[in-house]
Amino acid sequence: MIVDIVTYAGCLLLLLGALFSLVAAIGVVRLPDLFTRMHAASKAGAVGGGLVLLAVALLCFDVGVAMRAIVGVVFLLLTTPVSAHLLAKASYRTSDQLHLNMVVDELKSKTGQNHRA
Amino acid sequence: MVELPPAMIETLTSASDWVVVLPLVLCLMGAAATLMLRKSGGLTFIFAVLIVCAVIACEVTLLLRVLDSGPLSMTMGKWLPPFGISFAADIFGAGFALTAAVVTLAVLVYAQGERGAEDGRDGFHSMVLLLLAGVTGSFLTGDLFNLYVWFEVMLIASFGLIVLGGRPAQLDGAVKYGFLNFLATTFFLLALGLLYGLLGTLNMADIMRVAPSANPAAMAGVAALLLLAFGMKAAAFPVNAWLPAAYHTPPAVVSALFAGLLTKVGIYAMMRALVVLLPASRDLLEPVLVAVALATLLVAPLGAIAETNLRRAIGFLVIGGVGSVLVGIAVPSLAGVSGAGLYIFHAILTMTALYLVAGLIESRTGQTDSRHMGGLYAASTPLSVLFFVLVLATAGVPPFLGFWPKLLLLQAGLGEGSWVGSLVAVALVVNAVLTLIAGSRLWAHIFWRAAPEGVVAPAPAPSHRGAWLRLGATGALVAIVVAAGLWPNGLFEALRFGAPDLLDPSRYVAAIGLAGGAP
Amino acid sequence: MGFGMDASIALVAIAPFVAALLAPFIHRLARPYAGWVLALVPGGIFLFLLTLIEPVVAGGTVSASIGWVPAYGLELSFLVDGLSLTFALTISGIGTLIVLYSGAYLKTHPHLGRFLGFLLAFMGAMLGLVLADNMLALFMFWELTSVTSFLLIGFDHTRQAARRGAIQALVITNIGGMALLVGAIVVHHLTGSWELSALGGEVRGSGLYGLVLGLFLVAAFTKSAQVPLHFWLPNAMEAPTPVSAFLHSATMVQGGVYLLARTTPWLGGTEAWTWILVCFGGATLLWGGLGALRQNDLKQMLAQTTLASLGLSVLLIGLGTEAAIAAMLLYFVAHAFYKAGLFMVVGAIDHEAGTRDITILGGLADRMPVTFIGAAMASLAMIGLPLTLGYFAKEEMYLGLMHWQWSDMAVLLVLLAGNAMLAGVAMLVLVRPFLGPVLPTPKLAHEAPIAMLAGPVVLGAASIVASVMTDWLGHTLVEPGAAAILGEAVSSHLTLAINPASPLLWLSIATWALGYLVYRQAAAMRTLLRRFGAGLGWTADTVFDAVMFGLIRFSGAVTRLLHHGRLEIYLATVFVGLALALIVPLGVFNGYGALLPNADLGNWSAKLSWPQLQPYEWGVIALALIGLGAVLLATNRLVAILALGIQGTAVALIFLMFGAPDLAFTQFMVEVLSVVILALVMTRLRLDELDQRPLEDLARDGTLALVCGVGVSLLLMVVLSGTLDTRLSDLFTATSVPIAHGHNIVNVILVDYRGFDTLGEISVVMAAGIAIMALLRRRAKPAVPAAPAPRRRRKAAP
Amino acid sequence: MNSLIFRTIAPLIVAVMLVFSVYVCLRGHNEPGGGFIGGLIAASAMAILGMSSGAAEARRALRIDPLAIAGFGVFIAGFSGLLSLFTGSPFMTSIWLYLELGQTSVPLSTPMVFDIGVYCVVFGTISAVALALEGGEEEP
Amino acid sequence: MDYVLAGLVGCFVALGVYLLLSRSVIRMLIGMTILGNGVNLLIFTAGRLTREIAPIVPAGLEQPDGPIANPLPQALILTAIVIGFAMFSFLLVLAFRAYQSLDADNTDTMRVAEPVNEPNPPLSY
Amino acid sequence: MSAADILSWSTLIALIILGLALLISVIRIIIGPTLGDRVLALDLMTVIAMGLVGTIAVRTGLMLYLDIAIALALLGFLATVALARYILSRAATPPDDAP
Repeated sequence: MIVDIVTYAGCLLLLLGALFSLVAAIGVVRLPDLFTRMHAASKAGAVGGGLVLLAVALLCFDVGVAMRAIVGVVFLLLTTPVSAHLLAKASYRTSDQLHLNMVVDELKSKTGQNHRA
Repeated sequence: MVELPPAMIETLTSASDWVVVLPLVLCLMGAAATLMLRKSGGLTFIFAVLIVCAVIACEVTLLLRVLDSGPLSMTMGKWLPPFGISFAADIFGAGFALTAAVVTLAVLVYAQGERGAEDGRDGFHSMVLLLLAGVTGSFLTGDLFNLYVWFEVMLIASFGLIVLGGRPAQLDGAVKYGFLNFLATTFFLLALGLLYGLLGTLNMADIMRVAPSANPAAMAGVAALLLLAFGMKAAAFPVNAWLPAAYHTPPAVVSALFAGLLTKVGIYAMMRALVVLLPASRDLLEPVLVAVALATLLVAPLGAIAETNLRRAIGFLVIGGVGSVLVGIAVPSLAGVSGAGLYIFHAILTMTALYLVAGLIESRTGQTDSRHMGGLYAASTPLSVLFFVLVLATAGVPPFLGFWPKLLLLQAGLGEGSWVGSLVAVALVVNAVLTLIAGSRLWAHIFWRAAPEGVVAPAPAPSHRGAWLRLGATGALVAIVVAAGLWPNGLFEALRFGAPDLLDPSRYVAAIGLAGGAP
Repeated sequence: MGFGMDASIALVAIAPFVAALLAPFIHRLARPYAGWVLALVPGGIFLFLLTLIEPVVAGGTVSASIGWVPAYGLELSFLVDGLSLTFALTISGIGTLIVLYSGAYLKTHPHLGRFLGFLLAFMGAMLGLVLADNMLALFMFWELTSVTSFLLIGFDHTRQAARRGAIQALVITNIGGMALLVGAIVVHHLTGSWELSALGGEVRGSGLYGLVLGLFLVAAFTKSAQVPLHFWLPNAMEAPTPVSAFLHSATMVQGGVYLLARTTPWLGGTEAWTWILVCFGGATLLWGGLGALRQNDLKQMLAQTTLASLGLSVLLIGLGTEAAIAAMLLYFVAHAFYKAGLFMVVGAIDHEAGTRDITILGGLADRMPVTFIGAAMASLAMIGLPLTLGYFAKEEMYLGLMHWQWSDMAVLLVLLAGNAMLAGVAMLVLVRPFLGPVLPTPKLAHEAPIAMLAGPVVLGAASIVASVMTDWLGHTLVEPGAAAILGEAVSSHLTLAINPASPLLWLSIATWALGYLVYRQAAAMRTLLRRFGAGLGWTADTVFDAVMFGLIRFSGAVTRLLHHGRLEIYLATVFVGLALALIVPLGVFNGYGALLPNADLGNWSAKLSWPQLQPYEWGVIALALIGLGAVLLATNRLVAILALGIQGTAVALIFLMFGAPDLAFTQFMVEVLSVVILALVMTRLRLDELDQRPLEDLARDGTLALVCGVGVSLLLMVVLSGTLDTRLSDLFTATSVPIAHGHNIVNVILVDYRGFDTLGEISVVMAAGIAIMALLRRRAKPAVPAAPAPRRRRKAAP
Repeated sequence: MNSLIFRTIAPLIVAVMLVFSVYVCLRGHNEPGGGFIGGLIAASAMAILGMSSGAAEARRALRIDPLAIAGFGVFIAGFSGLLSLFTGSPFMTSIWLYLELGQTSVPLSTPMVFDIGVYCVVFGTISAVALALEGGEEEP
Repeated sequence: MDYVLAGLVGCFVALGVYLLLSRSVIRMLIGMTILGNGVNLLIFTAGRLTREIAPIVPAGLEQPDGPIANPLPQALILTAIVIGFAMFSFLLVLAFRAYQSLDADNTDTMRVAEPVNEPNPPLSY
Repeated sequence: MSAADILSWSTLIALIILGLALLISVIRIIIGPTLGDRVLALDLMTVIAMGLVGTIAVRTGLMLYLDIAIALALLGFLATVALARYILSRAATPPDDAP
């Protein structure tokens, strides 16, 4: 019985994760500029991937594997922001086309225009 | 439960059987060790020489054993063939491996003379040992996929060697060399995949057993792919472009090593694959083989005549030699395969020596182009003798080594009694004459002619230790060429003993000892 | 003959080579006497050969044989019979004199040792050639004579003419050598033997007789300089005079004549043989005679007469009658004696007077009396006066034609004309330089040293002595020699008595008379012949140049065409090969039938039915295709890199879906690392990523690529239509856990069953590391500006 | 890449990756993984270290010349095959030893040594290449 | 499904060949990689496909309890992937160095080893 | 419907959704327009692929695939960092391939 419940929960997480991933993908395609897309990718994407891994942890019925899955989730959550940050920083420095809708350029005051190519 | 007998060899392996595999392992581990030692000064050279000497010792033992009792094999990991990887030495494999090691030793000594102050920091010695490992493995392996692996070892080691020094021409040559050769091994892999899909096995002896029952059309396709792949490795016309594009660019020692080893491995692999493994498919491909042999024989010496860059010209002579071996594959009678085998032996020694002499010439004149050379005849007797002997040996003039394989191949062509055979024989003759023309022109321009206007006369003979090392290494190779040409009886004994194994590989198969008995 | 004889005959062939190797050192040690010391070798050989006369005359042959390549059935066998002994004695005898002569002639030359070495090596080769009974041994010595001759002709190597002469001689004689080799192999196939003495009539009777004959004739004609392959011989006169005297008159060029004589028993006697030999011999005789009259250089005159003499010998062998053969033998010895003598005389004149031009020499007899005596003896022999060997030779050859048939008459006329021209030239050579008024010469002439005089005098004297001892001559020279050629006993009938009733005498007198006429009209004829030559515009010699240069130009064109240095075309060639290898065998040998096992459309579509793939599997395949498409259409490098990542990921997913986790794992890793390395390298590379190929190239490359792709697919499908033999995998699966203690079968294969592959694989990885390091090592240095390679950029098609 | 966030977090990530790589390598005989994959992961860790704190720093952290590690890998891989010389069997015949440590028995085998050799080769080579490309300078 | 993959292999090979024929060295490298992937897939397919069952013997068992994917081609491909990666790295660095010192990324303009317009061989002896 | 059926169906659906997501994210890689967009999309693709691998692990019951997923997460990071670095260094050199 408990097995069934865990299975259902796992399935739910799995589907949810898949949906998050899909949303992230759609967001990356649909959103207007790099930095907004980055939101979609790094947030929804990480959540989607993490949920799938959690689902695996639930569905495997094995402590060792579950531990590994959870380590994977932690790791994902650790790396995604860093990579997003680096990418954003790099893109900001070089970007030739920040979106026109951008109202405030907070970094500009800190780093100055001269950092941009 | 699993029964063990069909899976593993149950008899004890005598330690003396290890001579089949030791040369290769010694080279690999030697390369690894020199790599670890590479920052410890001049040690690497001594170490590498010791390793190669040990390899030679093993291979002499191996050759004696093969001559004594026929092909010798060892299957790795105690797994019965075809489950494990077999190494098997027949007379050709063992003989060529030995020759390759001897040549490598000469090249190492020469290189020490040339590089002098430069130690092994750039990994030169490791790469030479790896190259030798690849070559030895290719000569001795009894498994097709394993052959692919050793091909790649050889290839990547040659990549490393060809760029040593990094002059622009070298890089250009290396790009051509790299792409075309890597492509060749990729084709080989492609053929291997298809072959596995058809036959379900990779062991050469096993392939001989099951190939006759496979779909002949698909087998012909695979054989054609193998022909293409090995033809590229061997620099057969028309897929030989990488050789003249690259061989003259690296330092002369490297050219010498390449000329002696690389194409020979390719052509030997072709001989093994087509004559021994897939004779039925070879018969289907015979017109192609004949055409390729003819074209290679006729076109290559033209290049040697046309080229003024000394080492490029020699590169074309190397290709011409490949054409000669192709004759043996196109006309695989006993005389044909014997001649091809003997030619490979001859070419390993002669072509290496020729490039080493070219290196000596270049360092004496300071030029690479024969248009700007001259006056060496008066300036250097030893160099003149070496070059002259080698040119004659290449052209197949008796009593030097090159004559004997030419004789056997001519006999094979004429003994055929068909117009194809006669055509091949005529091409061999034309090749010999053209080669002689090319050689004599080079001789006249570089040696006889006085140094042309505006070019400094050859430097006086240097007499430091490096110069003697270089001359000695080259001279030793030439001495072998002369001695083997004057007293070829031992070679013919070996051929009489070993060449029939190529046409009727039953002894070879028996030596490997397949699970489930011989075919 | 026992072991002793075997060894000594082998020594005859080998000793000169040993002496040749030692010559430079001997020269260094015994500088002024090097010639004298080294002459001991040929002298000793000559004396040894003299001891063989007795057994040979007694009707026997002396044979010797040492094992050479027994595994191939080759013996280094020698046969001494009348023919080879005659040649060998001549070679070693004249060789002795020539070595002496050279020692003096090149006394001050720094490379005299080298020269004597070549000369001795040549002599060894020549002795081997005439003594060998084995065809391959004969071929080997034959080629050695060519090679040594090459070195000797080019001895004066800084002059282009010498180099040209050397290369010309080498190439022409090598062609002949190859013909000889092929001929020998064919004969071996026909008879199963390499031994000349074992051959009988089987060659003449076989269908390949024409081929064999042609090959041997080409060999002989190139060596003996028969028209139209004669032109190398005059050019070979670029060699120092002793070489001309020895190689290019007395010995090497006679190699072809020897070969013809040697092969007469089993190759000769047919209609074709006679006709070809007589025609070419006659043509050469006349051509050489006329050629000699054209020259004013003494050496060139002699060279041309050598041509004529060779033609004469060939003609005589072609006639093949007893008298003709006897004449040939006598003529060979006579010619060797007088021609070598004359060359040595000319050398002496050149050496002492500084010129060889016949028009500016005169009156040397007073200053060089001994030379004059030598010259006189030689010239008289050449004219064919009684009391010289030349006389008998001439008598015998006329005798052979006394049959009063029209063909014989024609030949007789040719002989008469030829001999007359030779006689005329002989008179010129004797009279012009030595008699008449004294003309000033570049050097003040005086008598040559004794070593240079020994040759002409000894040879002249020998010629006279031999001609007096007619019986001895007949028994020791003519009878055994002719017997060896004709294969039957021959009786000689030489006599000194002059019979006025014989037409022979009148023929001789006619020869002399005509010869005198030629001598009187020499200047006029020279002018006439030169005008004729100029009118002709070309000679075989210029044709050789044209052919050589044509060959070089052709080679250049072919090589530039094939090796243009453009990688894309090299690659295209390779891919054409790939396409052919994939498509043709399937089509030719199977008609693509394997693809349609039952030629049944229903079955066909069932085979490709859709439901076998899950939707997400289609998705992954679509991903792979999208990745490929993206790579194809990428317009900048980052997109290409990323697209590469896409298809790599897709491949990894395919591996994953079909049960290959290890592969998928590795593929992911490698893909990511590839992207990383690409990104690292790309930061330093700025690449023009636009495809620059013009449209037609795109179409061509695309077609080629499509064919390759389709070919691979087809071949793979054919392979898949069979069943796979999974013995290997089955055993691995069964034994992985129990024996190899591993649950991951793939990994067990990698480290155990096929661990050896992996050992090679890690070597590849390590080697790649070293190679990349080697590449990156020199990066600190500023890049050397590349050679001014024109940056040829094609415009992209619109 | 002078990003504080990256530099701070990189050592942590590198450590995790190195541990993971050893784990993947050692269990390769029974589950997906093995020396090659392990080596690749470890080399990726070195690449990240190189990118975050510079090639020179990474080399210093590694202490040993990466190519020498590769050489060592080939050496012990070959050596593990040579061991079977003493058992009278052909090259690369596996030898298994079970070490009894208390209750559990730890298997020691030549294939394992071999796999470690593979790990070293891949790690050494790829690190060397990545660091060389990263550093722009020649190895010290 | 084997046949579908066979078709896919053809696509890989075709694109690889097409890119290798382009003159840009980097494109050629990418083509090489794709060709290599195609060949790996070919070996995989030639060893016949089995869906999702990895060749791993479950813990505790002596032998797998059902059909598994063919392990041998997987091992071969693994070797080939590694070798291909090593080659790719080398060629990439080589291309980079060639670009640096030859100032050319296009094979059309890489003509140092075999120079353009070489003079004809001398017509002399 | 049993739990097993549910599991089977939901993994299938998840696989399909993830496959779709994969394809969609690829669009961004291809259309760009900036380098950053593409790298971002590749990063996302790696994460989705990781999800796909995890789902396959669940579907087949072979947990050994999980490690691949974890490694993918690690390496996806590496790729993104390397590419970000690449973008940065491009800033130093004039762009030659901006669309």
